[in-house]
Amino acid sequence: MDKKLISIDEVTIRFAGDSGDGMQLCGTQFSDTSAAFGQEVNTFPDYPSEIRAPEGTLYGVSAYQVHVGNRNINTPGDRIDVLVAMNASSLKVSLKNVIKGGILIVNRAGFVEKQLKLAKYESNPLVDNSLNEYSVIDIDITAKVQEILKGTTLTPKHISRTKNIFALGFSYWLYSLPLAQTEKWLQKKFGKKPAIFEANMMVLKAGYEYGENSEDIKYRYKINKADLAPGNYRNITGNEAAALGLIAAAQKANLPLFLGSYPITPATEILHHLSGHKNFSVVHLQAEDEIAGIASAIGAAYAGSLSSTSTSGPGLALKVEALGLAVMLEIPLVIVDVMRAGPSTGLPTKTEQSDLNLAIYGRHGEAPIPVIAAQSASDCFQMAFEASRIALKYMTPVILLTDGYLGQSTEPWRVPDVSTLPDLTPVFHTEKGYQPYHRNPDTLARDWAIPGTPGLEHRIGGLEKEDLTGNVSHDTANHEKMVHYRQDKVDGITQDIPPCEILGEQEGDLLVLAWGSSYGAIKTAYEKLREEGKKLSYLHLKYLNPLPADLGDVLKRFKRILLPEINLGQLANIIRSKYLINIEQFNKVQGTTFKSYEIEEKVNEMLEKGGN
Amino acid sequence: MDKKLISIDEVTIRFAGDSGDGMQLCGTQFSDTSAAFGQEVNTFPDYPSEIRAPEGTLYGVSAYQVHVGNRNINTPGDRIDVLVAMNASSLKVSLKNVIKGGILIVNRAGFVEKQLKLAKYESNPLVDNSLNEYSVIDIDITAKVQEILKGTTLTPKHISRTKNIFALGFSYWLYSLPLAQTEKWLQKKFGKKPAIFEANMMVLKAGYEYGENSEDIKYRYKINKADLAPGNYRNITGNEAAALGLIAAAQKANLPLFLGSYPITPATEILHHLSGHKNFSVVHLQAEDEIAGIASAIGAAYAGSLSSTSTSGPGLALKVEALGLAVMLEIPLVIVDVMRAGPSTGLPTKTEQSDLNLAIYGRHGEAPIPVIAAQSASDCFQMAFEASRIALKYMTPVILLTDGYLGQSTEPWRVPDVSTLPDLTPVFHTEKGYQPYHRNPDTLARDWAIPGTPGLEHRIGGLEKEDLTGNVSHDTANHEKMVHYRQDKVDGITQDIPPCEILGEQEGDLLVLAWGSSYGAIKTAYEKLREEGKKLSYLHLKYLNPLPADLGDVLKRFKRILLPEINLGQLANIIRSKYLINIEQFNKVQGTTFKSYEIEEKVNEMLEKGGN
Amino acid sequence: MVTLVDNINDMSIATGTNYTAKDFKSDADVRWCAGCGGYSILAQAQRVLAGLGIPKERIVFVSGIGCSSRFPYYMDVYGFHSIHGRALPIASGIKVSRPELSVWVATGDGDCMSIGGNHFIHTLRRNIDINILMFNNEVYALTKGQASPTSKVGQITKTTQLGSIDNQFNPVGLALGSGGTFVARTFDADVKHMQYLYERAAAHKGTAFVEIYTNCVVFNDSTFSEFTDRETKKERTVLLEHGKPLIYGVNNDKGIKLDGFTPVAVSLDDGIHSVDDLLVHNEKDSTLAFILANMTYSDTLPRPYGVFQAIDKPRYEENIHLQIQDQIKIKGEGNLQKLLLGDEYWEIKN
Amino acid sequence: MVTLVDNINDMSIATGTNYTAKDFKSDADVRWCAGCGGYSILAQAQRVLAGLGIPKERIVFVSGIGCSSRFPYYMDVYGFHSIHGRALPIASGIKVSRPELSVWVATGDGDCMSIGGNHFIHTLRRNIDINILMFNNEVYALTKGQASPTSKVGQITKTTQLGSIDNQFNPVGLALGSGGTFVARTFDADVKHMQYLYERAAAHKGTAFVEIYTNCVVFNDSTFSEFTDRETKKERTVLLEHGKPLIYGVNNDKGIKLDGFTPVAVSLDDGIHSVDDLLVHNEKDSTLAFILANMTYSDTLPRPYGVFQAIDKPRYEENIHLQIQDQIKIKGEGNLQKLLLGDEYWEIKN
Ligand SMILES: Cc1ncc(C[n+]2csc(CCOP(=O)(O)OP(=O)(O)O)c2C)c(N)n1
Ligand SMILES: Cc1ncc(C[n+]2csc(CCOP(=O)(O)OP(=O)(O)O)c2C)c(N)n1
Ligand code: SF4
Ligand code: SF4
Ligand SMILES: [Mg+2]
Ligand SMILES: [Mg+2]
Repeated sequence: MDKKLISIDEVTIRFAGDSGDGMQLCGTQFSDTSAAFGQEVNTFPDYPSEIRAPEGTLYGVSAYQVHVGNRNINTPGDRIDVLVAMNASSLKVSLKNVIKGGILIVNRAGFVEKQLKLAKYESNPLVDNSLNEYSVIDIDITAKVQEILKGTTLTPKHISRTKNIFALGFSYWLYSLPLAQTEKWLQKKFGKKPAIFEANMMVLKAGYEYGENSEDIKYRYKINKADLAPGNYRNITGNEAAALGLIAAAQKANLPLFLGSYPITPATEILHHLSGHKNFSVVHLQAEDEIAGIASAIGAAYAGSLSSTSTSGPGLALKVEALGLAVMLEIPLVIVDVMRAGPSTGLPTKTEQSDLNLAIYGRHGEAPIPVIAAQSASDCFQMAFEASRIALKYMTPVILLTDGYLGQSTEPWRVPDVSTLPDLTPVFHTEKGYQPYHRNPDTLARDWAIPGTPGLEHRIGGLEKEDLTGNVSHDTANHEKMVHYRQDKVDGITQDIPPCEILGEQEGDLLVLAWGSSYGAIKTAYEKLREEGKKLSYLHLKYLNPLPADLGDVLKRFKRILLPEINLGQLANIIRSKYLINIEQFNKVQGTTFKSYEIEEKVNEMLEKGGN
Repeated sequence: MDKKLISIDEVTIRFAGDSGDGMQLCGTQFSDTSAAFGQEVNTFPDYPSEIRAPEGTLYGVSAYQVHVGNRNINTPGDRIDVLVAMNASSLKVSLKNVIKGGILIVNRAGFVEKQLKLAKYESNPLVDNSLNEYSVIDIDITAKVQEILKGTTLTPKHISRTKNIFALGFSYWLYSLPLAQTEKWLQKKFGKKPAIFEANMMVLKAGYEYGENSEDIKYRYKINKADLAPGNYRNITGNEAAALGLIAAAQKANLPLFLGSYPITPATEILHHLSGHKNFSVVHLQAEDEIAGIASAIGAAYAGSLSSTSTSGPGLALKVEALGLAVMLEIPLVIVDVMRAGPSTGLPTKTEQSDLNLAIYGRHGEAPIPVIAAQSASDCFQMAFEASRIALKYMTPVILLTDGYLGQSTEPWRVPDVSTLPDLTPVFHTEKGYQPYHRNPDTLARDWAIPGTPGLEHRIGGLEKEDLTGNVSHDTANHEKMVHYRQDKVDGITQDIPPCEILGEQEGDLLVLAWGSSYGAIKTAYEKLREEGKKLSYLHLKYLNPLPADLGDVLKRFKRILLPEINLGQLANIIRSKYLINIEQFNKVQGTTFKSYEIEEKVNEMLEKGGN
Repeated sequence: MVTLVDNINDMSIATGTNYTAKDFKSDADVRWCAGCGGYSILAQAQRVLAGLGIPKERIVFVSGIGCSSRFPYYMDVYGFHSIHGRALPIASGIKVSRPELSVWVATGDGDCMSIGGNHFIHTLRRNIDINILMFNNEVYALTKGQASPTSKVGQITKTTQLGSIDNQFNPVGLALGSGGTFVARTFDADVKHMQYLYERAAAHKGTAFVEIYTNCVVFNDSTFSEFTDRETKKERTVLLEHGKPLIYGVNNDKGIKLDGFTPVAVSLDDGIHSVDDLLVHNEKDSTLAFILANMTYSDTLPRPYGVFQAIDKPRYEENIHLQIQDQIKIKGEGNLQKLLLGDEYWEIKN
Repeated sequence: MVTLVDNINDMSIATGTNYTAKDFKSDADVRWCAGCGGYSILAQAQRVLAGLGIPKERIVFVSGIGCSSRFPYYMDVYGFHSIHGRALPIASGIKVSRPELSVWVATGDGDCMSIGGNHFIHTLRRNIDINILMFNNEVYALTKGQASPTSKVGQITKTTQLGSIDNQFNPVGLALGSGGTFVARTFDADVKHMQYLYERAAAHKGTAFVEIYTNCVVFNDSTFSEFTDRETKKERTVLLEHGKPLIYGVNNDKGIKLDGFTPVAVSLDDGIHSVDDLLVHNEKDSTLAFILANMTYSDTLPRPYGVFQAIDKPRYEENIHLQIQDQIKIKGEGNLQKLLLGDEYWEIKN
């Protein structure tokens, strides 16, 4: 049948179904295919917080959202253009985010009485006209796969499990994407079970052909390839990227990598990844708690590893005392905090930017620690590497902030050529005449000698250290000197971080200032507004302590500064106290990152209203 | 013999000797006597950090400094007017703080060869003219007491131990103070051992008479009584005062008092005191660690006690996660942090104001907690009471900051009439229809029902709570609402705290702004400068989060604001970010509080140099 | 001083206690996976509490974080879902400050023995009268499958992809080593025995520790099946009953005797051994409890369950209140004014 | 990959090891009170280490906070005076990342068993090869005298002014309950035996726990005197020696026999008992270790000291490095570029 082929720039498609329906697979396959095809992609999985919620319930819905397009794809999409809903609950839960006029691809078999009841529908939305504002593509996928696989050796249960593959095939057809990527993946996964492989391929193709053959469907879409820099690409989550960043840094530092960690949502995958790369000599200890996690990492750092610990807010809270020790010891250590919504246990699976205060200020005594933040999933690689670089060069613990959103979301990552990554090899002191607290005059980093080095036996610890010798000192003037050294060392890192990179006007009326995972939404909004001819500038901070040396000057060049944060204004307060400058806050504390339209609206509002 | 009686306003006398020499006793007796006589008094003990350092060593010196006068005595004295030195090491250690022309009362027997060597003296300072700039009163106290007690039944060891009493008697003579107070004390202490009592009295009187009879001594001094408000007075340390403040609050709240704590210098005495008042029904648990300390306190608060935990920096660091829980639970809890010099173990016996950041910002997530600070030893009573009041009224944890200096120092305290203390009795919810997160519209405090109340069984915890019901809620809009409630509740306490009390001009050129234990030194300097006719104002903050409602206006009324702190500027940053106002910092991080002359000099320098 | 707390305590005496299990069910939907061992543990708790005669409002359930720690939401008593690992010190604060409350803790092997390990050993040491129900599923379930301190050596989890290399705690041994006064083990599948142990735990004065082997269908399915499956249970477990010989086996044809102090399995049909040769359990014997605990991970001996030890020791909360009463007797109820004045005060007159 | 760390390791092999105790003395003044038990513990450590043949630079001493924890300052090896309670996880990080180092921990009863309790039980569980010297003075000394978890019931301290009401840990029992593989006890006053245990601890593969009864002259003077005073020691203690019967008494005239599994004291002069009746110690028997541990606070039985248990179990640090070597064998040494590319990458061409 002939269909009208419509060329579009982007689409947001959400695969939603029951936890057992394989929606995560649909989503990852769709995004891999579109990325490999050459489009820009950004995704976000949305699991239920229950491990295995009862079938068909509202809180048991599992979804995966994919945003693809030919440019400016920095978020998983604010609103849904296409919803694949495998049952009633998944429709109920997601519909509010579908744009009016959007496409609903529904599995009719998921809207029988029992499912409707679980979804708390009074009547069947597929027949009660409540979906009139949408294009509904209503397929009895369950019946289809039964039909397709009737003759095979697959059990009815197995057959039913291929529903998602049908939906996937249909989606490929709808967006003119090839089946090859998924075929390859199925081959790999079921290579040893050809019957299952064949069955899946049959269903995949049937889904594809269903689109081709259906009389009801008059359109299909096409999105051009994006203009991507040449290179090798892969999809990656923030948590995996952070883990790889640490491994890369250790390799580049010629040091063994150590991770002392305790599982916690949404940071656990860092531990999973690092415990799974033993042929990279990654040594890990799943500790009895977060304190032992960081303490063991401190021990390994002292002994000469590139050492790290990964956690989320409640765990960072428990590491506070040991962080102070790391400051006093002046040893390299990377702490990755994948932030989640607090306070306390809060909303463990939701994201938030509210650990910044804790990261910067959360120590007793004067105990400065550099704090940096990743801006996107793949940037977690870059920033984990950078945290390691700073830690080794300045002999200091470094806190890397990512968040639940970055940790779980994926985007294509242009994999760096490892030979281009800088060398991080530290210089261990091995000569006689070692003074543990003698400092490099440029960096103020102290000299590092590790156990095993003959003749350099020395003692360090948490009591105040005497300048140069590192002996315990109760001398009050020495204490003040050391307090200043520690502060100056961290402050001095400003010399070593890139100056502010302002997008848009270099001075002017309105600067949007941000950090962390808000990047995607703001970048999208910024591009859109610029295309509309709006005058605004955007500065995204990746270094939060110390702040870039030129930030004060930059801020003064703008009349108004808007600072969106997923907290009550933590960075805003820091900027205010440092530069005595007025900041307009835009805060959202709803466990999700910004939507780009929220930023757009806010900026438009400010641009219209004019000066404050 | 006739001596010239010189009238003076104040004197700082320091009793210094070996750890075993009984210098703490000398100091407390002298201060008790002078306080009971009607003078103003302020004291500070200075122990060695070793438990029992070898005899005669420099680091084994134990001292007790007493500052008495007829007005404006707010510190233990910047510089020493009179040093009692029982041995060579104690002279060596203290001499640098003695004013030129000051009086040195030395025990000649403590300057024999062995002692000189331990003190690292090349030659005997008593004979080598190195003390020419001082008035040296050189007595062989050891020989004196041997002579006096020759006939008694006391062993030589016991006899030698009375040396301090001789020095005390002589000091009383020198400053025209009566022996009665010490006689009473000796009576009480040795009532059952009349021989020892008698011996001590003989020595005490002999010391007194030595002054009267010595030909070398031409002067004695007299300090008039201070103009004190009538009432009952006692000397008290900050740690004891804090403990009593909690007991008083519990009594006034008609609640049992619970303390869950773990020993740590310099906060341990709070635990000592509270575990020692069982007839006040104080229930304490010396926990296995600081986490269990606060966790047990949270449990007791949940169960209906006025609940508290006491600690110092490293311990507060460990309580960070549990503090977040207390915020989410919205239960009353008092956390006393007796700050010491950090980071890490730092200088455990030295004071610092560097836990303010941790107290205010040290939680993951948005987790506001009210923070207040005591300004003097006796003020710890008042502020512990106030912390309890806020905790119970607003259903919130409250952090009270004191420090090692306040905790150990003593000053006379005008004991309040307990009937004048406000009633703090909370209202427990007991009626049906209980909603755990229903709030009092004025305070935003939630309703409190405790276990044991029939029909009000309910569940709370660390996950985000639904408004009103307190059920677990993953709803994102609810989360934002609750985040704001918690913040607004703490911010709203401004309505309930006194407005700023500015000393001096209510507007003008220079405002000294301060908090915590700097009070004594600044108040002293302020009074002195005002007497000299200088124009300046002084505002001491006791409420740090939230800050007083009128603070912003107040600050704007001054051209320059000086903020002295024993840290690198933690309050200064908070003030800056809140009011976007320029603050001139004056920071000292040497493990001791300010000297009043340091403040004087700084203020004078600013007044001379003029505007910035 | 009659406090508000006292008043509230008085009120609760009036409450009727003719409960059924249903009275202990809260409104909250139980959100464990279908097949999770938690359901049975919960149902038995509701059943047993109904029969204890304790007014509902006097009962408090505290938990940490984990699948198991969601327990308090499902019980219609006072409930406190706290933070990871801290249920025991929180419960301690409740019990020490309000000894008249019946305080229970629901916890997991991770919550109790990993991050909460220190509180565990110290609570047992102080012997505070708390009843601990530890769901041991030998895995971290809520965080989706990592090794816990009770995971088997070689167990594959997301953090031990090549098999766990941490040695396994024996929770009963750890409890005994900490001075635990009531130490017991049961299975989620053994409804009656679970009920029996809950009753015993409730009756015990001092900390009662009940380890419950709990099936996690998702992350560690069937790990205890040899002990719980009808076919193998009788051969692979032995029930400890005070005063009774240790007999087991499908036909009750096997037993445990001591060879010196080493337990060995014997057949009662071998013509050599009879019931009289068998070890007779004694809950009061701390040494025996250790011997039995040491059988835990044996491949050849059956896994013991039941009450390993039930002995009497001083309880912190009781003694502190005794000290308080004592001091009040000796010194009189505290007089605040006198306390503030202290021993050495003076008067300044006008 | 030959790392810098490897290079440094190579350098140290050249070092001579003809040490005397003096080589292990650092420059720092020892600042314990005169008469403190620490002096002897320190001197023996210096003596024993000199004889071990381990290059000084390969030895690391880690401690927490307490009088006891000042230990590393006095030893001229790599020293790490950390924070309260965390010596063991820090030492674990050192040992797991650098298994070739000889890692020791000096700690106190408060540092190790109070705030550090969780790390203690988990270190023993993992059996990481660390030698723990725990100075047990049954008090918090550095903070000037509060009760510790090993303080006696009834002990008067600043926080237990009416006598402690916390039950007392038995460190040996707790260590055994945690799965400790080498568990021993000695006295500060018994110079030779201390040396012997240090040597045994050093030789043991896995965590070695040595409890040292230590006199604190200031805050808990003479609390162990019945076990250390010449007059009473022989009657109040019994030495455990592998393969030897448990004999004690001034005239070696008493012994311990087992009555079932209950240890009882018997006289060898009573005409009834002979040495053959006595319990023979076996370090390899975990059950026996518990039985002996349970004698600890008995008033009628002598206090056992020596090696309660010395058994072999897998060590975490060894196994993780084996897994690493294994994986390298199987997969080849990690190729960073390949790792970053992952399994599913694609190329975008110009
Ligand atoms: C401080 C802190 N660390 C880590 C976590 C993450 N966490 C939640 S539950 C859990 C383990 C639960 O295991 P277990 O107690 O055995 O409970 P189960 O889910 O198996 O019943 C962990 C590590 C947390 N919530 N808080
Ligand atoms: C986090 C923290 N809590 C508390 C303290 C205070 N503190 C220092 S040592 C100590 C107890 C030491 O007892 P122990 O380990 O038995 O050592 P000892 O002095 O008796 O040798 C305490 C509570 C601290 N330094 N840090
Ligand atoms: S994941 Fe396991 S423990 Fe958690 S609810 Fe499911 S079956 Fe139970
Ligand atoms: S206080 Fe006790 S433990 Fe500390 S140094 Fe002195 S004697 Fe030793
Ligand atoms: Mg578990
Ligand atoms: Mg001790």
